[in-house]
Amino acid sequence: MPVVRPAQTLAPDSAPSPADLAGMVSRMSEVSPPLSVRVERSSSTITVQVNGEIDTATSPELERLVRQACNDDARAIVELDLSGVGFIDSSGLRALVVTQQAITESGGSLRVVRPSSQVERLLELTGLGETLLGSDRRG
Amino acid sequence: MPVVRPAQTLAPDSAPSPADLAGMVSRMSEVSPPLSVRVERSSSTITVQVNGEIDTATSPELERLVRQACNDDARAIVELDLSGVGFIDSSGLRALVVTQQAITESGGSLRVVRPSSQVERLLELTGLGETLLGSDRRG
Amino acid sequence: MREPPGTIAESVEISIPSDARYVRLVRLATSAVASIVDADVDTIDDLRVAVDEMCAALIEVARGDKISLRLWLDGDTIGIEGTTVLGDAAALDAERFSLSDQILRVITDDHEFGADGNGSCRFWISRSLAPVQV
Amino acid sequence: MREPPGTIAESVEISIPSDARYVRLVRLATSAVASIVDADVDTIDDLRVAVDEMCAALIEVARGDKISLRLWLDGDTIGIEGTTVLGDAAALDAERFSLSDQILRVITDDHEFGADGNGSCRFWISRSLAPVQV
Ligand SMILES: Nc1ncnc2c1ncn2[C@@H]1O[C@H](COP(=O)(O)OP(=O)(O)O)[C@@H](O)[C@H]1O
Ligand SMILES: Nc1ncnc2c1ncn2[C@@H]1O[C@H](COP(=O)(O)OP(=O)(O)O)[C@@H](O)[C@H]1O
Repeated sequence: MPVVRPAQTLAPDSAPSPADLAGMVSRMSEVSPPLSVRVERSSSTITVQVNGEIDTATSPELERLVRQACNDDARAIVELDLSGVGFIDSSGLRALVVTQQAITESGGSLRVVRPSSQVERLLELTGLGETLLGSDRRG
Repeated sequence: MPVVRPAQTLAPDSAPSPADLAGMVSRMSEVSPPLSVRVERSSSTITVQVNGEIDTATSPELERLVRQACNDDARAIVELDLSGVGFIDSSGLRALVVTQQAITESGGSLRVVRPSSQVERLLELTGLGETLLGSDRRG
Repeated sequence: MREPPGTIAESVEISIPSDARYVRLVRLATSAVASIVDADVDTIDDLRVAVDEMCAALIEVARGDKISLRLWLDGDTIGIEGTTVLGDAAALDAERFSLSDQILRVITDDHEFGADGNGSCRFWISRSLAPVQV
Repeated sequence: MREPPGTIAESVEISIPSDARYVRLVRLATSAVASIVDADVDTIDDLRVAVDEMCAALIEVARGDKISLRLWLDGDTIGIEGTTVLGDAAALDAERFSLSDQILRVITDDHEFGADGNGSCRFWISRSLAPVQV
Protein backbone atom coordinates (compact mmCIF):
# COMPACT_ATOMS: atom_id res chain seq x y z
CA MET A 1 0.00 0.00 0.00
CA PRO A 2 1.24 3.51 -0.78
CA VAL A 3 2.83 5.34 2.12
CA VAL A 4 4.31 8.76 2.73
CA ARG A 5 7.96 8.07 2.04
CA PRO A 6 11.07 10.05 2.95
CA ALA A 7 12.79 12.05 0.24
CA GLN A 8 14.90 9.99 -2.10
CA THR A 9 18.64 10.39 -1.63
CA LEU A 10 19.47 11.52 -5.10
CA ALA A 11 21.22 14.84 -4.77
CA PRO A 12 22.19 16.66 -7.99
CA ASP A 13 25.90 16.22 -7.26
CA SER A 14 25.53 12.46 -7.17
CA ALA A 15 23.67 12.38 -10.46
CA PRO A 16 23.46 8.92 -11.99
CA SER A 17 25.22 8.33 -15.31
CA PRO A 18 23.02 7.59 -18.32
CA ALA A 19 23.90 3.90 -18.04
CA ASP A 20 23.19 3.72 -14.32
CA LEU A 21 19.97 5.56 -14.99
CA ALA A 22 18.99 2.98 -17.60
CA GLY A 23 19.69 0.16 -15.17
CA MET A 24 17.72 1.92 -12.45
CA VAL A 25 14.91 2.58 -14.88
CA SER A 26 14.58 -1.08 -15.63
CA ARG A 27 14.81 -2.13 -12.00
CA MET A 28 12.60 0.65 -10.61
CA SER A 29 9.94 0.16 -13.25
CA GLU A 30 9.56 -3.47 -12.33
CA VAL A 31 9.30 -2.93 -8.63
CA SER A 32 8.39 0.66 -7.79
CA PRO A 33 5.22 1.00 -5.74
CA PRO A 34 2.16 2.29 -7.59
CA LEU A 35 1.95 5.52 -5.59
CA SER A 36 3.84 7.50 -2.97
CA VAL A 37 3.95 11.16 -1.96
CA ARG A 38 6.50 13.47 -0.39
CA VAL A 39 5.19 16.47 1.51
CA GLU A 40 7.06 19.75 1.97
CA ARG A 41 5.67 22.64 3.98
CA SER A 42 6.73 26.26 3.63
CA SER A 43 5.11 29.20 5.45
CA SER A 44 2.77 29.79 2.52
CA THR A 45 2.37 26.48 0.72
CA ILE A 46 2.10 22.74 1.15
CA THR A 47 3.81 20.99 -1.73
CA VAL A 48 2.74 17.42 -2.32
CA GLN A 49 5.06 15.68 -4.72
CA VAL A 50 3.47 12.57 -6.15
CA ASN A 51 5.41 9.61 -7.52
CA GLY A 52 3.86 6.70 -9.34
CA GLU A 53 0.69 6.07 -11.25
CA ILE A 54 -2.78 7.46 -10.57
CA ASP A 55 -5.51 5.04 -11.59
CA THR A 56 -8.62 3.47 -10.03
CA ALA A 57 -6.40 1.38 -7.75
CA THR A 58 -4.41 4.32 -6.37
CA SER A 59 -6.59 7.44 -6.68
CA PRO A 60 -8.50 6.86 -3.40
CA GLU A 61 -5.12 6.65 -1.67
CA LEU A 62 -3.98 9.87 -3.35
CA GLU A 63 -7.11 11.69 -2.14
CA ARG A 64 -6.43 10.40 1.37
CA LEU A 65 -2.75 11.39 1.31
CA VAL A 66 -3.47 14.91 0.06
CA ARG A 67 -6.19 15.49 2.66
CA GLN A 68 -3.85 14.14 5.32
CA ALA A 69 -1.11 16.53 4.16
CA CYS A 70 -3.34 19.55 4.80
CA ASN A 71 -5.10 18.07 7.81
CA ASP A 72 -4.66 20.87 10.32
CA ASP A 73 -5.13 23.66 7.88
CA ALA A 74 -8.57 24.28 6.37
CA ARG A 75 -7.15 27.16 4.31
CA ALA A 76 -4.17 25.20 2.99
CA ILE A 77 -2.62 26.33 -0.26
CA VAL A 78 -1.65 23.06 -1.88
CA GLU A 79 0.64 22.59 -4.84
CA LEU A 80 0.38 19.12 -6.29
CA ASP A 81 3.63 18.37 -8.11
CA LEU A 82 2.87 15.74 -10.75
CA SER A 83 6.28 15.67 -12.47
CA GLY A 84 6.80 12.17 -11.06
CA VAL A 85 3.50 10.79 -12.28
CA GLY A 86 4.06 8.54 -15.28
CA PHE A 87 0.42 7.70 -15.71
CA ILE A 88 -2.99 9.16 -14.97
CA ASP A 89 -6.44 8.11 -16.20
CA SER A 90 -9.98 9.52 -16.01
CA SER A 91 -10.46 8.24 -12.46
CA GLY A 92 -7.26 10.02 -11.44
CA LEU A 93 -8.42 13.27 -13.03
CA ARG A 94 -11.75 12.94 -11.24
CA ALA A 95 -9.93 12.40 -7.94
CA LEU A 96 -7.94 15.60 -8.53
CA VAL A 97 -11.09 17.59 -9.30
CA VAL A 98 -12.93 16.22 -6.25
CA THR A 99 -9.96 16.93 -3.99
CA GLN A 100 -9.62 20.44 -5.38
CA GLN A 101 -13.33 21.11 -4.78
CA ALA A 102 -13.16 19.84 -1.19
CA ILE A 103 -10.13 21.98 -0.37
CA THR A 104 -11.62 25.03 -2.09
CA GLU A 105 -14.89 24.63 -0.16
CA SER A 106 -13.04 24.62 3.15
CA GLY A 107 -11.31 27.89 2.20
CA GLY A 108 -8.02 26.63 0.78
CA SER A 109 -6.79 26.02 -2.73
CA LEU A 110 -5.15 23.30 -4.77
CA ARG A 111 -3.43 23.45 -8.09
CA VAL A 112 -1.41 21.03 -10.15
CA VAL A 113 2.17 22.08 -10.92
CA ARG A 114 4.79 20.52 -13.18
CA PRO A 115 2.57 17.92 -14.85
CA SER A 116 4.48 15.14 -16.62
CA SER A 117 3.91 14.92 -20.36
CA GLN A 118 1.31 12.18 -20.03
CA VAL A 119 -0.57 14.11 -17.33
CA GLU A 120 -0.41 17.29 -19.39
CA ARG A 121 -1.83 15.54 -22.44
CA LEU A 122 -4.83 14.26 -20.51
CA LEU A 123 -5.40 17.64 -18.83
CA GLU A 124 -5.40 19.23 -22.27
CA LEU A 125 -7.66 16.85 -24.09
CA THR A 126 -10.26 16.83 -21.31
CA GLY A 127 -10.16 20.61 -20.86
CA LEU A 128 -9.43 20.10 -17.15
CA GLY A 129 -6.09 21.87 -17.42
CA GLU A 130 -7.77 25.23 -16.95
CA THR A 131 -9.35 24.17 -13.66
CA LEU A 132 -6.47 22.16 -12.27
CA LEU A 133 -3.36 23.97 -13.50
CA GLY A 134 -4.58 27.49 -12.87
CA SER A 135 -1.86 29.76 -14.20
CA ASP A 136 0.90 27.14 -14.12
CA ARG A 137 1.57 26.09 -17.67
CA ARG A 138 4.63 24.06 -18.44
CA GLY A 139 7.40 25.88 -20.36
CA MET B 1 15.57 -3.17 -33.89
CA PRO B 2 18.44 -2.13 -31.63
CA VAL B 3 20.84 0.39 -33.11
CA VAL B 4 24.02 2.10 -32.04
CA ARG B 5 22.64 5.31 -30.57
CA PRO B 6 24.33 8.59 -29.76
CA ALA B 7 25.12 9.36 -26.13
CA GLN B 8 22.15 10.49 -24.09
CA THR B 9 22.13 14.18 -23.23
CA LEU B 10 22.05 13.85 -19.50
CA ALA B 11 25.02 15.75 -18.14
CA PRO B 12 25.65 15.63 -14.37
CA ASP B 13 24.89 19.35 -14.00
CA SER B 14 21.44 18.88 -15.49
CA ALA B 15 20.61 16.03 -13.16
CA PRO B 16 16.91 15.23 -13.00
CA SER B 17 15.12 15.77 -9.71
CA PRO B 18 13.83 12.66 -7.92
CA ALA B 19 10.31 13.44 -9.12
CA ASP B 20 11.36 14.03 -12.72
CA LEU B 21 13.36 10.83 -12.50
CA ALA B 22 10.29 8.95 -11.33
CA GLY B 23 8.24 10.32 -14.22
CA MET B 24 11.00 9.45 -16.67
CA VAL B 25 11.31 6.00 -15.16
CA SER B 26 7.68 5.32 -15.79
CA ARG B 27 7.77 6.72 -19.30
CA MET B 28 11.11 5.19 -20.30
CA SER B 29 10.23 1.80 -18.90
CA GLU B 30 7.13 1.63 -21.04
CA VAL B 31 8.82 2.61 -24.25
CA SER B 32 12.58 2.15 -24.05
CA PRO B 33 13.97 -0.11 -26.77
CA PRO B 34 15.03 -3.59 -25.69
CA LEU B 35 18.72 -3.02 -26.40
CA SER B 36 21.13 -0.32 -27.48
CA VAL B 37 24.86 0.23 -27.12
CA ARG B 38 27.17 3.22 -26.95
CA VAL B 39 30.75 2.71 -28.03
CA GLU B 40 33.71 4.74 -26.75
CA ARG B 41 37.24 4.18 -28.00
CA SER B 42 40.40 5.18 -26.16
CA SER B 43 43.94 4.35 -27.31
CA SER B 44 43.94 1.20 -25.21
CA THR B 45 40.32 0.09 -24.86
CA ILE B 46 36.98 -0.13 -26.58
CA THR B 47 34.21 0.46 -24.06
CA VAL B 48 30.81 -0.85 -25.07
CA GLN B 49 28.12 0.48 -22.79
CA VAL B 50 24.96 -1.58 -23.05
CA ASN B 51 21.48 -0.29 -22.23
CA GLY B 52 18.41 -2.46 -22.07
CA GLU B 53 17.67 -6.10 -21.55
CA ILE B 54 19.68 -9.10 -22.78
CA ASP B 55 17.48 -12.09 -23.54
CA THR B 56 16.89 -14.53 -26.40
CA ALA B 57 15.33 -11.74 -28.46
CA THR B 58 18.24 -9.32 -28.07
CA SER B 59 21.40 -11.37 -27.42
CA PRO B 60 22.13 -12.09 -31.12
CA GLU B 61 21.97 -8.33 -31.69
CA LEU B 62 24.32 -7.73 -28.75
CA GLU B 63 26.86 -10.21 -30.17
CA ARG B 64 26.61 -8.44 -33.52
CA LEU B 65 27.02 -4.96 -32.01
CA VAL B 66 30.04 -5.96 -29.94
CA ARG B 67 31.77 -7.61 -32.89
CA GLN B 68 30.98 -4.57 -35.00
CA ALA B 69 32.47 -2.32 -32.32
CA CYS B 70 35.83 -4.10 -32.58
CA ASN B 71 35.59 -4.79 -36.28
CA ASP B 72 38.93 -3.43 -37.46
CA ASP B 73 40.89 -4.61 -34.48
CA ALA B 74 41.48 -8.35 -34.01
CA ARG B 75 43.35 -7.64 -30.76
CA ALA B 76 40.70 -5.34 -29.32
CA ILE B 77 40.58 -4.95 -25.56
CA VAL B 78 36.85 -4.67 -24.92
CA GLU B 79 35.19 -3.52 -21.72
CA LEU B 80 31.51 -4.35 -21.69
CA ASP B 81 29.80 -1.93 -19.30
CA LEU B 82 26.61 -3.61 -18.08
CA SER B 83 25.54 -0.99 -15.52
CA GLY B 84 22.60 -0.11 -17.78
CA VAL B 85 21.40 -3.68 -18.18
CA GLY B 86 18.28 -4.22 -16.10
CA PHE B 87 17.88 -7.81 -17.13
CA ILE B 88 19.96 -10.73 -18.36
CA ASP B 89 19.07 -14.42 -18.66
CA SER B 90 20.94 -17.64 -19.46
CA SER B 91 20.89 -16.94 -23.20
CA GLY B 92 22.43 -13.54 -22.52
CA LEU B 93 25.17 -15.07 -20.37
CA ARG B 94 25.86 -17.60 -23.10
CA ALA B 95 26.13 -14.81 -25.65
CA LEU B 96 28.67 -13.03 -23.43
CA VAL B 97 30.76 -16.20 -23.06
CA VAL B 98 30.65 -16.95 -26.80
CA THR B 99 31.61 -13.38 -27.66
CA GLN B 100 34.44 -13.41 -25.13
CA GLN B 101 35.76 -16.68 -26.59
CA ALA B 102 35.66 -15.37 -30.17
CA ILE B 103 37.49 -12.17 -29.24
CA THR B 104 40.05 -14.06 -27.15
CA GLU B 105 40.71 -16.48 -30.00
CA SER B 106 41.45 -13.64 -32.39
CA GLY B 107 44.01 -12.25 -29.93
CA GLY B 108 41.93 -9.66 -28.07
CA SER B 109 40.10 -9.71 -24.76
CA LEU B 110 36.67 -8.93 -23.35
CA ARG B 111 35.57 -8.42 -19.79
CA VAL B 112 32.38 -7.28 -18.16
CA VAL B 113 32.63 -4.15 -16.01
CA ARG B 114 30.09 -2.48 -13.71
CA PRO B 115 27.44 -5.21 -13.79
CA SER B 116 24.02 -4.09 -12.55
CA SER B 117 22.75 -5.91 -9.48
CA GLN B 118 20.63 -8.31 -11.50
CA VAL B 119 23.54 -9.10 -13.84
CA GLU B 120 25.87 -9.56 -10.88
CA ARG B 121 23.50 -11.98 -9.19
CA LEU B 122 23.31 -14.18 -12.29
CA LEU B 123 27.08 -14.06 -12.80
CA GLU B 124 27.53 -15.14 -9.22
CA LEU B 125 25.04 -17.97 -9.09
CA THR B 126 26.23 -19.49 -12.39
CA GLY B 127 29.91 -19.13 -11.49
CA LEU B 128 30.47 -17.20 -14.73
CA GLY B 129 31.60 -14.10 -12.85
CA GLU B 130 35.13 -15.42 -12.67
CA THR B 131 35.37 -15.83 -16.46
CA LEU B 132 33.50 -12.72 -17.46
CA LEU B 133 34.39 -10.16 -14.80
CA GLY B 134 38.07 -11.01 -14.54
CA SER B 135 39.41 -8.79 -11.79
CA ASP B 136 36.57 -6.24 -11.86
CA ARG B 137 34.41 -6.86 -8.84
CA ARG B 138 31.86 -4.31 -7.87
CA GLY B 139 32.86 -2.37 -4.79
CA MET C 1 -19.90 -3.14 -34.85
CA ARG C 2 -16.62 -3.88 -36.58
CA GLU C 3 -15.46 -7.38 -35.68
CA PRO C 4 -11.88 -8.22 -34.90
CA PRO C 5 -10.41 -10.55 -37.53
CA GLY C 6 -11.29 -14.19 -36.93
CA THR C 7 -7.93 -15.90 -36.90
CA ILE C 8 -4.84 -13.94 -36.07
CA ALA C 9 -1.68 -15.84 -35.26
CA GLU C 10 -0.08 -12.86 -33.59
CA SER C 11 -2.47 -12.01 -30.82
CA VAL C 12 -1.93 -11.73 -27.11
CA GLU C 13 -4.56 -12.85 -24.63
CA ILE C 14 -4.66 -11.88 -20.99
CA SER C 15 -7.09 -12.61 -18.25
CA ILE C 16 -6.90 -10.90 -14.88
CA PRO C 17 -8.96 -10.95 -11.70
CA SER C 18 -11.64 -8.25 -11.70
CA ASP C 19 -9.49 -6.15 -9.37
CA ALA C 20 -8.18 -2.63 -10.02
CA ARG C 21 -4.65 -3.55 -8.94
CA TYR C 22 -4.23 -5.79 -11.97
CA VAL C 23 -4.92 -3.00 -14.46
CA ARG C 24 -1.27 -1.95 -14.24
CA LEU C 25 -0.32 -5.41 -15.51
CA VAL C 26 -2.53 -4.86 -18.55
CA ARG C 27 -1.01 -1.42 -19.15
CA LEU C 28 2.50 -2.89 -19.04
CA ALA C 29 1.53 -5.74 -21.38
CA THR C 30 -0.07 -3.26 -23.77
CA SER C 31 3.09 -1.12 -23.79
CA ALA C 32 5.11 -4.23 -24.57
CA VAL C 33 2.87 -5.17 -27.50
CA ALA C 34 2.90 -1.60 -28.76
CA SER C 35 6.69 -1.39 -28.69
CA ILE C 36 7.01 -4.74 -30.49
CA VAL C 37 4.93 -3.34 -33.35
CA ASP C 38 7.06 -0.14 -33.28
CA ALA C 39 4.44 2.27 -32.01
CA ASP C 40 5.87 5.69 -31.14
CA VAL C 41 6.01 7.06 -27.60
CA ASP C 42 2.80 9.08 -27.87
CA THR C 43 0.86 6.19 -29.37
CA ILE C 44 2.06 3.93 -26.56
CA ASP C 45 0.90 6.52 -24.02
CA ASP C 46 -2.51 6.66 -25.68
CA LEU C 47 -2.84 2.88 -25.78
CA ARG C 48 -1.94 2.68 -22.07
CA VAL C 49 -4.74 5.12 -21.30
CA ALA C 50 -7.21 3.38 -23.62
CA VAL C 51 -6.67 -0.09 -22.20
CA ASP C 52 -6.77 1.32 -18.67
CA GLU C 53 -10.14 2.98 -19.29
CA MET C 54 -11.38 -0.29 -20.79
CA CYS C 55 -10.31 -2.37 -17.80
CA ALA C 56 -11.64 0.14 -15.27
CA ALA C 57 -15.05 0.18 -16.98
CA LEU C 58 -15.23 -3.61 -17.27
CA ILE C 59 -14.27 -4.05 -13.61
CA GLU C 60 -16.98 -1.56 -12.65
CA VAL C 61 -19.78 -3.43 -14.42
CA ALA C 62 -18.47 -6.99 -13.98
CA ARG C 63 -20.33 -9.65 -12.08
CA GLY C 64 -17.77 -12.36 -12.71
CA ASP C 65 -14.37 -12.41 -11.14
CA LYS C 66 -12.44 -12.24 -14.38
CA ILE C 67 -11.69 -9.75 -17.14
CA SER C 68 -10.48 -11.18 -20.45
CA LEU C 69 -8.56 -9.19 -23.01
CA ARG C 70 -7.21 -9.77 -26.46
CA LEU C 71 -4.75 -7.54 -28.31
CA TRP C 72 -4.00 -7.95 -31.98
CA LEU C 73 -2.52 -6.15 -34.94
CA ASP C 74 -4.66 -5.79 -38.08
CA GLY C 75 -2.58 -4.08 -40.75
CA ASP C 76 -1.25 -0.98 -39.00
CA THR C 77 -4.08 -0.87 -36.49
CA ILE C 78 -3.97 -2.22 -32.96
CA GLY C 79 -7.24 -3.68 -31.74
CA ILE C 80 -7.99 -4.43 -28.12
CA GLU C 81 -11.10 -6.24 -26.98
CA GLY C 82 -12.10 -6.78 -23.38
CA THR C 83 -14.99 -8.85 -22.09
CA THR C 84 -16.50 -9.81 -18.77
CA VAL C 85 -19.69 -11.30 -17.37
CA LEU C 86 -22.10 -8.40 -16.96
CA GLY C 87 -23.47 -7.76 -13.50
CA ASP C 88 -25.88 -4.86 -13.13
CA ALA C 89 -26.85 -3.68 -16.64
CA ALA C 90 -27.86 -0.33 -15.09
CA ALA C 91 -24.18 0.24 -14.34
CA LEU C 92 -23.70 0.71 -18.09
CA ASP C 93 -24.99 4.26 -17.92
CA ALA C 94 -23.22 6.70 -20.17
CA GLU C 95 -23.08 9.55 -17.63
CA ARG C 96 -20.75 7.64 -15.38
CA PHE C 97 -18.32 7.00 -18.22
CA SER C 98 -18.56 10.42 -19.84
CA LEU C 99 -15.05 11.63 -18.97
CA SER C 100 -13.62 8.28 -20.02
CA ASP C 101 -15.60 8.42 -23.24
CA GLN C 102 -14.42 11.96 -23.94
CA ILE C 103 -10.80 10.78 -23.62
CA LEU C 104 -11.36 7.67 -25.75
CA ARG C 105 -12.90 9.75 -28.54
CA VAL C 106 -9.58 11.56 -28.90
CA ILE C 107 -7.05 8.81 -28.29
CA THR C 108 -8.65 5.95 -30.22
CA ASP C 109 -9.84 5.76 -33.80
CA ASP C 110 -12.91 3.85 -32.74
CA HIS C 111 -14.30 2.47 -29.52
CA GLU C 112 -17.44 0.75 -28.35
CA PHE C 113 -18.70 -0.40 -25.00
CA GLY C 114 -21.87 -2.25 -24.17
CA ALA C 115 -23.76 -5.44 -23.38
CA ASP C 116 -23.68 -8.08 -26.09
CA GLY C 117 -27.04 -9.63 -25.23
CA ASN C 118 -25.56 -12.91 -23.98
CA GLY C 119 -24.91 -11.73 -20.45
CA SER C 120 -21.47 -10.51 -21.44
CA CYS C 121 -20.15 -7.02 -21.61
CA ARG C 122 -17.75 -6.09 -24.37
CA PHE C 123 -15.41 -3.13 -24.74
CA TRP C 124 -13.52 -2.67 -27.92
CA ILE C 125 -11.05 -0.08 -29.20
CA SER C 126 -8.94 0.34 -32.28
CA ARG C 127 -6.05 2.68 -32.78
CA SER C 128 -3.89 3.17 -35.82
CA LEU C 129 -0.15 3.28 -35.23
CA ALA C 130 0.06 6.73 -36.79
CA PRO C 131 -0.16 9.44 -34.11
CA VAL C 132 -3.58 11.06 -33.66
CA GLN C 133 -3.59 14.86 -33.81
CA VAL C 134 -5.31 16.52 -30.84
CA MET D 1 4.61 -33.71 -10.13
CA ARG D 2 2.92 -31.26 -7.80
CA GLU D 3 -0.27 -29.96 -9.35
CA PRO D 4 -1.36 -26.34 -9.19
CA PRO D 5 -4.56 -25.92 -7.18
CA GLY D 6 -7.66 -26.64 -9.26
CA THR D 7 -9.73 -23.50 -8.80
CA ILE D 8 -8.05 -20.24 -7.96
CA ALA D 9 -10.01 -17.04 -8.35
CA GLU D 10 -6.90 -14.90 -8.31
CA SER D 11 -4.94 -16.20 -11.22
CA VAL D 12 -3.59 -14.43 -14.27
CA GLU D 13 -3.51 -16.10 -17.66
CA ILE D 14 -1.45 -14.93 -20.60
CA SER D 15 -0.96 -16.33 -24.04
CA ILE D 16 1.65 -14.96 -26.42
CA PRO D 17 2.88 -15.82 -29.88
CA SER D 18 5.80 -18.26 -29.81
CA ASP D 19 8.19 -15.40 -30.51
CA ALA D 20 11.12 -14.28 -28.35
CA ARG D 21 10.10 -10.62 -28.53
CA TYR D 22 6.99 -11.32 -26.45
CA VAL D 23 8.94 -12.73 -23.50
CA ARG D 24 9.50 -9.19 -22.23
CA LEU D 25 5.71 -8.81 -21.97
CA VAL D 26 5.60 -11.89 -19.76
CA ARG D 27 8.44 -10.58 -17.59
CA LEU D 28 6.60 -7.28 -17.11
CA ALA D 29 3.34 -9.06 -16.28
CA THR D 30 5.16 -11.31 -13.82
CA SER D 31 6.71 -8.27 -12.10
CA ALA D 32 3.27 -6.72 -11.83
CA VAL D 33 1.78 -9.85 -10.23
CA ALA D 34 4.75 -10.15 -7.90
CA SER D 35 4.44 -6.54 -6.71
CA ILE D 36 0.71 -6.95 -6.15
CA VAL D 37 1.43 -9.82 -3.77
CA ASP D 38 4.15 -7.72 -2.09
CA ALA D 39 7.19 -9.69 -3.23
CA ASP D 40 10.47 -7.94 -2.40
CA VAL D 41 12.83 -6.58 -5.05
CA ASP D 42 15.10 -9.64 -5.12
CA THR D 43 12.20 -12.06 -5.36
CA ILE D 44 10.76 -10.03 -8.24
CA ASP D 45 14.14 -10.18 -9.99
CA ASP D 46 14.24 -13.95 -9.52
CA LEU D 47 10.71 -14.41 -10.81
CA ARG D 48 11.52 -12.32 -13.90
CA VAL D 49 14.45 -14.62 -14.63
CA ALA D 50 12.44 -17.78 -13.91
CA VAL D 51 9.53 -16.89 -16.18
CA ASP D 52 11.96 -15.76 -18.87
CA GLU D 53 13.81 -19.09 -18.80
CA MET D 54 10.44 -20.84 -18.93
CA CYS D 55 9.25 -18.90 -21.99
CA ALA D 56 12.58 -19.22 -23.80
CA ALA D 57 12.56 -23.00 -23.30
CA LEU D 58 8.94 -23.38 -24.38
CA ILE D 59 9.52 -21.25 -27.49
CA GLU D 60 12.53 -23.41 -28.34
CA VAL D 61 10.62 -26.70 -28.26
CA ALA D 62 7.22 -25.43 -29.45
CA ARG D 63 5.58 -26.62 -32.61
CA GLY D 64 2.46 -24.51 -32.18
CA ASP D 65 2.44 -20.77 -32.57
CA LYS D 66 1.33 -20.03 -29.00
CA ILE D 67 2.73 -20.19 -25.49
CA SER D 68 0.18 -20.22 -22.66
CA LEU D 69 0.98 -19.21 -19.10
CA ARG D 70 -0.81 -19.12 -15.81
CA LEU D 71 0.38 -17.36 -12.65
CA TRP D 72 -1.23 -17.90 -9.29
CA LEU D 73 -0.68 -17.47 -5.60
CA ASP D 74 -1.02 -20.52 -3.33
CA GLY D 75 -0.50 -19.42 0.24
CA ASP D 76 2.77 -17.49 0.15
CA THR D 77 4.04 -19.29 -2.93
CA ILE D 78 3.84 -18.04 -6.49
CA GLY D 79 3.29 -20.75 -9.07
CA ILE D 80 3.81 -20.26 -12.78
CA GLU D 81 2.90 -22.85 -15.37
CA GLY D 82 3.63 -22.60 -19.07
CA THR D 83 2.48 -24.94 -21.80
CA THR D 84 2.82 -25.26 -25.54
CA VAL D 85 2.30 -27.84 -28.27
CA LEU D 86 5.50 -29.88 -28.40
CA GLY D 87 7.37 -29.97 -31.69
CA ASP D 88 10.53 -32.04 -31.78
CA ALA D 89 10.71 -34.08 -28.56
CA ALA D 90 14.46 -34.42 -29.13
CA ALA D 91 14.73 -30.69 -28.46
CA LEU D 92 13.95 -31.49 -24.82
CA ASP D 93 17.52 -32.56 -24.19
CA ALA D 94 18.85 -31.58 -20.82
CA GLU D 95 22.30 -30.51 -22.05
CA ARG D 96 20.88 -27.60 -23.99
CA PHE D 97 19.06 -26.30 -20.93
CA SER D 98 21.80 -26.97 -18.40
CA LEU D 99 22.72 -23.34 -17.69
CA SER D 100 19.05 -22.46 -17.44
CA ASP D 101 18.45 -25.40 -15.14
CA GLN D 102 21.41 -24.41 -12.95
CA ILE D 103 19.89 -20.94 -12.52
CA LEU D 104 16.39 -22.26 -11.85
CA ARG D 105 17.72 -24.59 -9.14
CA VAL D 106 18.84 -21.55 -7.19
CA ILE D 107 16.09 -19.03 -7.87
CA THR D 108 13.03 -21.28 -7.61
CA ASP D 109 11.91 -23.62 -4.86
CA ASP D 110 10.87 -26.22 -7.39
CA HIS D 111 10.75 -26.47 -11.15
CA GLU D 112 9.95 -29.07 -13.74
CA PHE D 113 10.04 -29.16 -17.50
CA GLY D 114 9.02 -31.91 -19.84
CA ALA D 115 6.54 -33.52 -22.20
CA ASP D 116 3.19 -34.42 -20.66
CA GLY D 117 2.47 -37.38 -22.97
CA ASN D 118 -0.44 -35.65 -24.73
CA GLY D 119 1.69 -33.81 -27.28
CA SER D 120 2.03 -30.86 -24.93
CA CYS D 121 5.08 -29.58 -23.20
CA ARG D 122 4.77 -28.22 -19.68
CA PHE D 123 7.10 -26.06 -17.64
CA TRP D 124 6.30 -25.34 -14.07
CA ILE D 125 8.00 -23.39 -11.30
CA SER D 126 7.16 -22.42 -7.76
CA ARG D 127 8.80 -19.80 -5.63
CA SER D 128 8.02 -18.77 -2.10
CA LEU D 129 7.78 -15.04 -1.43
CA ALA D 130 10.52 -15.26 1.18
CA PRO D 131 13.95 -14.52 -0.33
CA VAL D 132 16.05 -17.55 -1.25
CA GLN D 133 19.58 -17.55 0.17
CA VAL D 134 22.27 -18.12 -2.45
N1 LIG E 1 -23.48 2.12 -22.03
C1 LIG E 1 -22.51 2.99 -22.26
N2 LIG E 1 -21.88 3.58 -21.23
C2 LIG E 1 -20.91 4.43 -21.45
N3 LIG E 1 -20.48 4.77 -22.64
C3 LIG E 1 -21.09 4.21 -23.67
C4 LIG E 1 -22.11 3.28 -23.56
N4 LIG E 1 -22.48 2.88 -24.77
C5 LIG E 1 -21.74 3.53 -25.60
N5 LIG E 1 -20.90 4.35 -24.95
C6 LIG E 1 -19.92 5.21 -25.51
O1 LIG E 1 -20.54 6.43 -25.76
C7 LIG E 1 -20.47 6.73 -27.11
C8 LIG E 1 -21.85 6.81 -27.64
O2 LIG E 1 -22.05 8.09 -28.11
P1 LIG E 1 -22.24 8.27 -29.65
O3 LIG E 1 -22.27 9.72 -29.89
O4 LIG E 1 -23.39 7.39 -30.09
O5 LIG E 1 -20.87 7.56 -30.14
P2 LIG E 1 -20.25 7.56 -31.60
O6 LIG E 1 -20.46 8.92 -32.15
O7 LIG E 1 -18.77 7.22 -31.34
O8 LIG E 1 -20.98 6.43 -32.27
C9 LIG E 1 -19.74 5.63 -27.80
O9 LIG E 1 -18.56 6.11 -28.34
C10 LIG E 1 -19.44 4.59 -26.75
O10 LIG E 1 -18.08 4.32 -26.54
N1 LIG F 1 13.95 -32.52 -20.78
C1 LIG F 1 14.58 -31.66 -19.97
N2 LIG F 1 15.39 -30.74 -20.49
C2 LIG F 1 15.98 -29.88 -19.71
N3 LIG F 1 15.86 -29.88 -18.40
C3 LIG F 1 15.07 -30.79 -17.87
C4 LIG F 1 14.39 -31.72 -18.60
N4 LIG F 1 13.65 -32.50 -17.78
C5 LIG F 1 13.90 -32.06 -16.60
N5 LIG F 1 14.76 -31.04 -16.64
C6 LIG F 1 15.25 -30.31 -15.54
O1 LIG F 1 16.42 -30.95 -15.11
C7 LIG F 1 16.27 -31.33 -13.78
C8 LIG F 1 16.36 -32.82 -13.71
O2 LIG F 1 17.43 -33.10 -12.93
P1 LIG F 1 17.13 -33.84 -11.55
O3 LIG F 1 18.43 -33.90 -10.85
O4 LIG F 1 16.34 -35.09 -11.84
O5 LIG F 1 16.11 -32.73 -10.96
P2 LIG F 1 15.55 -32.65 -9.49
O6 LIG F 1 16.69 -33.01 -8.59
O7 LIG F 1 15.09 -31.21 -9.35
O8 LIG F 1 14.40 -33.62 -9.50
C9 LIG F 1 14.90 -30.88 -13.33
O9 LIG F 1 15.05 -29.95 -12.32
C10 LIG F 1 14.21 -30.28 -14.51
O10 LIG F 1 13.84 -28.93 -14.38
